[in-house]
Amino acid sequence: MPHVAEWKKDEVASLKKLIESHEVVGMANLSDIPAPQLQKMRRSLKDSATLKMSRKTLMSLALNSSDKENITALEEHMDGQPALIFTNMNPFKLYKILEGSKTAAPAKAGSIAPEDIVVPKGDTAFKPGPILGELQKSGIPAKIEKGKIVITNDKTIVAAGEPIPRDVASILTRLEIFPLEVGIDLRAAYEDQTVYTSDILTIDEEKTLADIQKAFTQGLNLSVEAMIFNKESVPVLLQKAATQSLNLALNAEILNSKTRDILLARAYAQMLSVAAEASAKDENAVDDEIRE
Amino acid sequence: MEYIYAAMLLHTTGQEINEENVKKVLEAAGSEVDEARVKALIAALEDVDIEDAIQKTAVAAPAAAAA
Amino acid sequence: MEYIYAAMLLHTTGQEINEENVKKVLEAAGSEVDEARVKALIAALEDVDIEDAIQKTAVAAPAAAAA
Amino acid sequence: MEYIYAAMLLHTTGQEINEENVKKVLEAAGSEVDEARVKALIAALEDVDIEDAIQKTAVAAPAAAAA
Amino acid sequence: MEYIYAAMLLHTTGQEINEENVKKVLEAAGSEVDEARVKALIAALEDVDIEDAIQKTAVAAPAAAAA
Amino acid sequence: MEYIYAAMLLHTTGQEINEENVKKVLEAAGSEVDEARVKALIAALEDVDIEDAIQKTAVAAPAAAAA
Amino acid sequence: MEYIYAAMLLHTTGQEINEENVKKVLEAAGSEVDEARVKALIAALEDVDIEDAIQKTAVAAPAAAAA
Repeated sequence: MPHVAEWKKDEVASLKKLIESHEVVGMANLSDIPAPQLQKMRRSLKDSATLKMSRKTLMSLALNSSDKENITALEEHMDGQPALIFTNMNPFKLYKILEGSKTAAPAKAGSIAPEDIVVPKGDTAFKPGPILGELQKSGIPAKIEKGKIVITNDKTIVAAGEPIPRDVASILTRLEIFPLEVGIDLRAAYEDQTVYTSDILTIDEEKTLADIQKAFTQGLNLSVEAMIFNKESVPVLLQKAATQSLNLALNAEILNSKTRDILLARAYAQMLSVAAEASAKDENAVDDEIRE
Repeated sequence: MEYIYAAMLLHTTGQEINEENVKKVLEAAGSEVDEARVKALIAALEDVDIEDAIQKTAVAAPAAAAA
Repeated sequence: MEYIYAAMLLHTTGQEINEENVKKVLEAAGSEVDEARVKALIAALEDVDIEDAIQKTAVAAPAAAAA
Repeated sequence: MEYIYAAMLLHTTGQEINEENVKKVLEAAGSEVDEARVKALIAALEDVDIEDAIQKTAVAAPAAAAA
Repeated sequence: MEYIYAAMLLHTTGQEINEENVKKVLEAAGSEVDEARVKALIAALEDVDIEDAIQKTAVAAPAAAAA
Repeated sequence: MEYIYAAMLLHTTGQEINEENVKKVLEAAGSEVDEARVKALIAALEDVDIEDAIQKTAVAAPAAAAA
Repeated sequence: MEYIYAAMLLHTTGQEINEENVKKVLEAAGSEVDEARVKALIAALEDVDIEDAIQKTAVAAPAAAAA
């Protein structure tokens, strides 16, 4: 590298050192993150990850100089304002942490909607005025009601994946709807010869939770069905046995301490029922005690 | 209520619910029998499906009731 | 249910629920009496306040009957 | 409920529910056996389809109680 | 279910639910006893309160009936 | 439940649920393996359609029966 | 589900649910292990209280049955 400035050589060397000394190297996009927020995120990551912004060429040089097999594949994921992240934690966990630290941000003209942007029905803070026309022009169903501008129906104003038009962006901000997310956007992460892209790194925690419950239920079902005794299946089997026993005792009218009251009450209830029907025909058919 | 129980008893044992039988049961239970009431009951029960009335009742277990 | 009806009948007429009385009632109702079941009935009812048992348990009855 | 449990046990193992077997099971479980109750149990079960009686819910819903 | 009934029987008669007793009851009921299953049952019952499990039934069963 | 989970794991990976495999899985999971329980597990699962059994709701069973 | 089963197995035996252990169990079950899925599982489980999730299931089930 004959004409490369010294500081650039130093930066490549320092990046290379970070690459070699961490198990996981991530490629992130820092576009649109306001400086104070970035400071805050950097600080919160301090113990678990190191974030380095640099020029694309220098990052490429560092990746290419690394001995780590296949790590240059990260170059394909340099988007926007790229940065490298170095950590020893599980890349999935890194992704989860970064996603979790994202915050809502106002719409920007031309930004792609990450999901459907919906203007919910209900009151607005606006008094009647020209804004009504602006809302209507953007396709938001609005009218004046009791001296206020009210949105009459939920309206999907920008579909997921579509760019946000300029006038819509301004309306959304005035409605205090912040549809964008800003934060460190991990595009890909390298670990042990493999580059995981963000779609793979996405964890569905709810599904995991549901799967755990499913596994437990299946295990319990199988245990009960196959009569395999463990501390989960035995209570269910005991309940089953107790229910069946109680059913048998009651249906066979066998009196014991458990069935006695129920059977007596049943006789009484049956008597009342017959009495009610008899007295409906002729009230003299039953005595005063029942008529009360 | 004893009149009704007597009728239900006869129903369960499969005996006819008539004056004679109801009186016999009531007397066995030490009851003084009111002939008019027996007559009224038997007439009224003629149009009642006892089995049906019995089936309609439901009793909750004490534990369940307490729940 | 005839054994239980017999007991309830005796309870209603204020007679003692003992072997002799239960048998008398059941026989009057034309039932073939099983001595063992009578004994079991008496034994099961020995310490029971019938009025109490009915009250405690019968919450569902009128509702169900009305349903 | 031990008499019932004994009956259920015999039913499950496919043994006949008779006096001898019920007593044998109860004694093995360390229970003092009351002959009359065993006899009453057998008599009560005589006319009952156990498989059926086990499945038929005999107690009513608390919902009814609440109604 | 015979293993479960054996345990419930012992629980009701107040006997200890151990290998020996469970086997004794099962054998009295004419069952061929699988030692491993007895062991598994006893191990499982160490963490289970039988009374509690049975009590829950009284509540759950009628509710089930309402379904 | 570790024996069950081991069996379900083998079922899912398409391996045979036999003594050797169950033991291998349990040992890999750091479990002290009780040979008798493994044998009991395999015997119990022999006649069971696992796919079917894991779907059958065990707890709701009484409800289904009552319905 | 094999990754979940492996995790549940480790949870039950009280072993740590980490990459090494999950892989060991899956391999013992004859499964070809996908490292990425193991890593994803571990990351997903980090914030999940398995015991809690199970308890909620156990409670939900009878409640559902009762519904």
